Amino acid sequence: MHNSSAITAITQKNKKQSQFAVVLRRLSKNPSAIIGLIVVCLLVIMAIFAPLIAPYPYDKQNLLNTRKPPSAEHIMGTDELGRDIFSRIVYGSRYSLSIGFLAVLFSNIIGMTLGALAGYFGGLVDDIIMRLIDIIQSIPGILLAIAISVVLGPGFINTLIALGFGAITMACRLMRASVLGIRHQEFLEAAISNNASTFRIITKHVIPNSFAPVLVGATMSIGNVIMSAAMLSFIGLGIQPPTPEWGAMISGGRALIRSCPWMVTFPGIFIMLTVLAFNMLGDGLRDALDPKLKK
Amino acid sequence: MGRYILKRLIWMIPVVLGVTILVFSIMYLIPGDPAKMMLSPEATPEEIAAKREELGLNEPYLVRLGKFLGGIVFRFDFGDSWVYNQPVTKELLNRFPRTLTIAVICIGLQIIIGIPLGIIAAVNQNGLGDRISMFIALFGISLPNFWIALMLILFFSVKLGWLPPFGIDGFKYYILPCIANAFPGIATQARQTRSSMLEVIRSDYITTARAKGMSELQILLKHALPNALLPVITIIGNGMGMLLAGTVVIESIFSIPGIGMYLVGGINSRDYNIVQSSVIFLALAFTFIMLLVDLAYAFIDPRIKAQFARKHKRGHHA
Amino acid sequence: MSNNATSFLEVKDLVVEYTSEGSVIHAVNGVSFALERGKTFGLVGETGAGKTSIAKAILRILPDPPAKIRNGQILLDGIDLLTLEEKDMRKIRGRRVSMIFQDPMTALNPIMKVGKQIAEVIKLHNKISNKQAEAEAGKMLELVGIPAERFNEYPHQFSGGMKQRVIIAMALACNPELLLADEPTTALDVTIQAQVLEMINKLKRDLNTSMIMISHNLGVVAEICDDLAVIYAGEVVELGSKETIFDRAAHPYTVGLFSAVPTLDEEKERLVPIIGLPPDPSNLPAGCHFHPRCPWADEACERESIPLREIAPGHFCRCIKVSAQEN
Amino acid sequence: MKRKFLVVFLALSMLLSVLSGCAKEVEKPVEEPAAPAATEAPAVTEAPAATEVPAATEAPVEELALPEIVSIAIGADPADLAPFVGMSMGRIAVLKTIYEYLIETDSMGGAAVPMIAKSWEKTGDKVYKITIFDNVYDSAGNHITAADVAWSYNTAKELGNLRPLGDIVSISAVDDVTVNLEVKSNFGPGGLEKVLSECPIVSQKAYEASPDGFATKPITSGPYLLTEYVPGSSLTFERREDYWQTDPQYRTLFSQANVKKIVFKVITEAAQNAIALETGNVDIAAGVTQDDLARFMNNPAFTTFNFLDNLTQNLQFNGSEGHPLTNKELRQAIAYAIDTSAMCEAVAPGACTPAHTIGNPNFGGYLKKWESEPYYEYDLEKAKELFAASGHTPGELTFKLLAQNDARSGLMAQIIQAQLGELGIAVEISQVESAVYNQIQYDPTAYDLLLAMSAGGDFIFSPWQLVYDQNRYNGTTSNFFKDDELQSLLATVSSLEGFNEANVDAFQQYQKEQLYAYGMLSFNSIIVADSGVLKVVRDTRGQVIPGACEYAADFNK
Repeated sequence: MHNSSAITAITQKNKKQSQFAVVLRRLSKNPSAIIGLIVVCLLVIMAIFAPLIAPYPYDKQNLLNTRKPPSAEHIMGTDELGRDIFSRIVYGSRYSLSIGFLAVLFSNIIGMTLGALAGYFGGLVDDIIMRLIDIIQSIPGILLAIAISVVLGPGFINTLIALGFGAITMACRLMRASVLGIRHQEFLEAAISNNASTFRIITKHVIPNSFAPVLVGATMSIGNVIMSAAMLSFIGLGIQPPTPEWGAMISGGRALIRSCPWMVTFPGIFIMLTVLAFNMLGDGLRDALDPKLKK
Repeated sequence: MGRYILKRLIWMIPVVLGVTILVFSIMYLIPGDPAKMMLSPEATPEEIAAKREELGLNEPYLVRLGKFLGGIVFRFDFGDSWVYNQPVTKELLNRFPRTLTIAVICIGLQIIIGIPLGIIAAVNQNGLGDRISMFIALFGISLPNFWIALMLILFFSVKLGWLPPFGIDGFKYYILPCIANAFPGIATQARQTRSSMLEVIRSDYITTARAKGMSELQILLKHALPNALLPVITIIGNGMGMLLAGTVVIESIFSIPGIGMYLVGGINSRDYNIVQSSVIFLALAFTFIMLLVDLAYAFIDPRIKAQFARKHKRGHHA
Repeated sequence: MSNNATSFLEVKDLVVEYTSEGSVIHAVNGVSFALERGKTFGLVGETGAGKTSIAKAILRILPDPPAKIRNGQILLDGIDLLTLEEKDMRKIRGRRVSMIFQDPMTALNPIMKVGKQIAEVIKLHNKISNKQAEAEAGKMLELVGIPAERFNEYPHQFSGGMKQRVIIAMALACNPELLLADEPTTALDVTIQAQVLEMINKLKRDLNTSMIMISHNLGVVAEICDDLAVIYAGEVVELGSKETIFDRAAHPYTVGLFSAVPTLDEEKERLVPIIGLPPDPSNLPAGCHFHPRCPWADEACERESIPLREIAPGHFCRCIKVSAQEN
Repeated sequence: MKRKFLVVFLALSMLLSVLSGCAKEVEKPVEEPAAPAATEAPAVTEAPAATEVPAATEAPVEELALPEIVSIAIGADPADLAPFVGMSMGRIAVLKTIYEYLIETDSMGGAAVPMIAKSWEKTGDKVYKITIFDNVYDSAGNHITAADVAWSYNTAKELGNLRPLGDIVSISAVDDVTVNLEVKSNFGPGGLEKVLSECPIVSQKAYEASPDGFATKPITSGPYLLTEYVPGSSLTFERREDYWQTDPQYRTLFSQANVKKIVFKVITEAAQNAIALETGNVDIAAGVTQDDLARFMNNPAFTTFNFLDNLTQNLQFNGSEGHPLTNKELRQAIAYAIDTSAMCEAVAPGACTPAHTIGNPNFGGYLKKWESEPYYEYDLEKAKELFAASGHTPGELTFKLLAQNDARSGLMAQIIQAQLGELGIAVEISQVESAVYNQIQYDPTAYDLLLAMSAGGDFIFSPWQLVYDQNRYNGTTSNFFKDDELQSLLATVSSLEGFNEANVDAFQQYQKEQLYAYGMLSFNSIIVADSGVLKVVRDTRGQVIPGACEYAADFNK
């Protein structure tokens, strides 16, 4: 009895092409995701147009005007070297955001590749890759970051690698799981039977189809990376001065938390805002991309 | 089941071995000479060379690695700390309980605060309770823990004088560090519980239970929660691993001599044995906890148990 | 039919709406029907027509939010279920009215022993000990053809058909007066479908249970039901006894459904599918909701909503074209 | 009242012994070090009076007045308490409370007083004779004899962790109380004292019986007994009632034992020091951050004690061959461009003093007059002139500035960066961990400018030696300059005969002109204590000796 399969066959047609639109529509209906997105956009704009927004150069010192509380001239006050904290925060968004984005990009490219290989080939390849991932994962992330950044020395790229390294495991696991999920689906088998090369199959079919969970994971981990960068700065590793990285600003001012709270509070607020925004956006994306969570 | 545990325990060997080699290599590559760190700044090159010889730093990579591994495998000896002049194992065992105490209390807080928060949020999905608890949770994740720690100290120790600001002289001393450290964990736990709970609440078997005439509370406790807890257990396991190490910052602020401080001190003074051993110790603890988590999983979820049984059978054929 | 005072169950003007992402989905739009004790009533229609919502509305287990019962009455022995206290409603669920769900794979709690799941409902509605409840549950398992020894097994150890038997056992455990069977065989293998159906039928007869059978499968309906309603876009478009509908299908949609079904006894040239898609329930077409797909439709059909009219005694149809043809 | 008197008495009696014991060996520099001079001057005349005070009547009064307990914050875990291992931040804070030495030096450039050694004298060329007390017992009751002294020195020398011991050729016991010491060369000013005050003396028997070589439970002859050590957290000491030195005349400043119980608490987060004081968790803390200090200064419940640090923060130029910084005008231009007083105010307001050499008044031989002489005070115009004279044009030079990764170094580096920017010199900051810093600071390719901290021993030539002594660093200064005249001036000033005002000044003028390294500033170390702490006593490394501090009668009651 084939009942109404003829009807349902027709209904499935439009499903695929409108998926992106559906995701966007669902996202737009989620107020907290929209707030997150707006904040992220504002931060990105702030980073791009930093020279136009910041009233002073970020490294402009005034040793006669140090540790001043917020005033009309310096709306967030000045630091130990008399630099304008607001300007430093504005410029700092460049470093904090790019560290976040790039470290996550770095870890996701490596993690996704490894995950795709592991999930696609299975067997020995899977075993080897996953054992490697197990090894990395069993060393707590922040310790790994500390050790690597000590080995590589300070600097932007090195900090980025140190922070990204630990995040590889999550991207790899997510990717592998979703590849395993779609591995036996028809379109893949069709591609395989069409004699497409393995590389082509992985890049054209496997990766795009497993992108959703990885994207969600990546959005969430940007916040974590920014936080870890602050933690590294806390220990005295990370980016070199006078780069106004937010974490470094906080940890530099933490001894002054009682006498000059503005030096810690404002960068703290911005870190919090950024992490919060990425988390809200990530939550929204997850809900929008997850067909199971359809209301 | 016993076979599975055994197999998992055996699997731990290559992982821990890998961790050992990885951390050993990192320490091998790390710049900074331990001999120089140990001697006074005025030490002559000859004195430094002699110290290096004494510490065995002049031997090639493989020889040093071999000796280190040999010590662990054959004598369960992680070597001596150069800075402390003490067997590392002894100091680790001294310090581990403190780090573990913090981690366990944090896990406890995560469970007793995070899970109910997540349940409240899920049950009132999109309601006021949901929004408030999730906002708290997001804040918990977004605040740097050292900032929380300093604020807690200022409020509870300086202003109110209720709790000691640092030290390890009793239970009271662990309250602030644990709260500061548990914040992100509570938040993660609440969010995970919520989403896992939401998924479960939408399941057909919850509707089935409802159709049976059960009250919402009965459904929540008997059907929803046990199912929702499965992914939550994983988070607890992962969180435990994170907490064990994440106490680095907290230990430093509260002057708690735990493994985290030991490790960071080891990195700073280039005391290789401390770093290597602490990381291996933490990795062992972490893999062991993950094993416990998997077993707990199997205990709760008969499907996983069945999988173990199947794997085991398949292992026989192979 | 609706004014039959002796009806065991009477659904009057039921309206169910879902709110999703800001838009309102009209799942059930003023459905009315009645069912006599011991009889089986069929609800037929495409997926998404609102059949399951009707059943869940009777048990009041629609997920709220997003679903809301906007209007209507559901009278069980003259008591309106929709106005009952939740506490009293719980006494009806599983005891007087129970339900068999569509997908046996997901309808059982995966981490609870099947026997326990059956015993749970027995314990809930009877003042007996756990032990007695478990013994009862074992009996129920036997009743649906599962050895009582499997009491302690978990759902994943059962096949689909067996799981559905467990669910049936659960539904019948308290000897309900009304059984709501929501596509009980859809998820099953064709070979199992007949067995399960037969079993439901037999148990229902033995226990003298009334039943609402929901299906998109006309074959199933034909086998079991006494009366049936054809549901389209949340509305009853045709209602009558099984014979009436099967022999004298009046509504163009019903006609379309029949011609989309291959039958063994009739040689048809080819199957004629109903053209087009079911309407978007959040944006139903004006007038007759079926008109965009209807071969008979003209302007009049778009103008205003069409009432359900009795075109023959006990045979109701929601079509302006039909009322002219018949009688 | 009586306590105060006792202190004066003790100070005087110590001085007396100094004069009798060793003054004859060390020819005092012409210029007395500033701090000790003040206390020493009147002492000479009053000394005889002081010795008349009968010690026996003092003792019981002292017992009654002793405060019960004092807690003091230390910034790092001492880790290993063993006597002969290397120095670390945590160790130097507690060693002087744990161990006793042959002699004690109470202040920099000041003379030594007997501790375990009763007297010492030069008996021949490069040969010294040390006589120890015959009643030295450790807390386990072991008699410490000359053999233990020789054994302690030999063991420490073999381990090679205590640098001054490298000068020893041999040390051996002659009898129970006499030790013979032979050294490589005759000592300069302070040389012998350094050797005698550096090695803890312990009983060989007790040490060898200890399972971990005193790493966690040292047994010593000191006035305090370590009763509990929680690594990384705290050390608790209790006053010994059976302390061997019963003759108050010989009881040194550090062995006063003015409190019954001492607890050192490890505080690793700087901001916690202030909190610990405010919450009463500690009574004395040295590491209070700059920004917390203001509150304590205005708070009558606390007393702040201001001391000048031994470290001079200085900027060293890379003088390897062919390096642009071998150009003197360029170095001087850089020095003129850096505003050290502004730097002081920014980095540590109120707790910082601009330097006039590498070294400061703490060191014996420092000349007050340098402070009124010009020392590259900030003058951008002059800097620009000199910069032009050096043959460079703005924008042409980029220098790498190597610094350690502590907060203050970071701030100083950034100020230097900004100020050299005014001159047209670009500066790249490279802040590294101390382990890496120690490794690469002697690598000529690692930096152009080095932000260094130099301390050294008791006398002013000591920090100079640390930077300029070309015998130490393969024939160049530590920053790769080669200068024979500098070396010969340094050799003169650091010799026993040559250490006088004229030579000290000659060296200062030469180094100031050449400016291989530019002394920028010294920080003050400010110790905050409960107002019941009347006087804070520190050792030559700047560490508080809690047992030697003076406490009010109602302290901690």
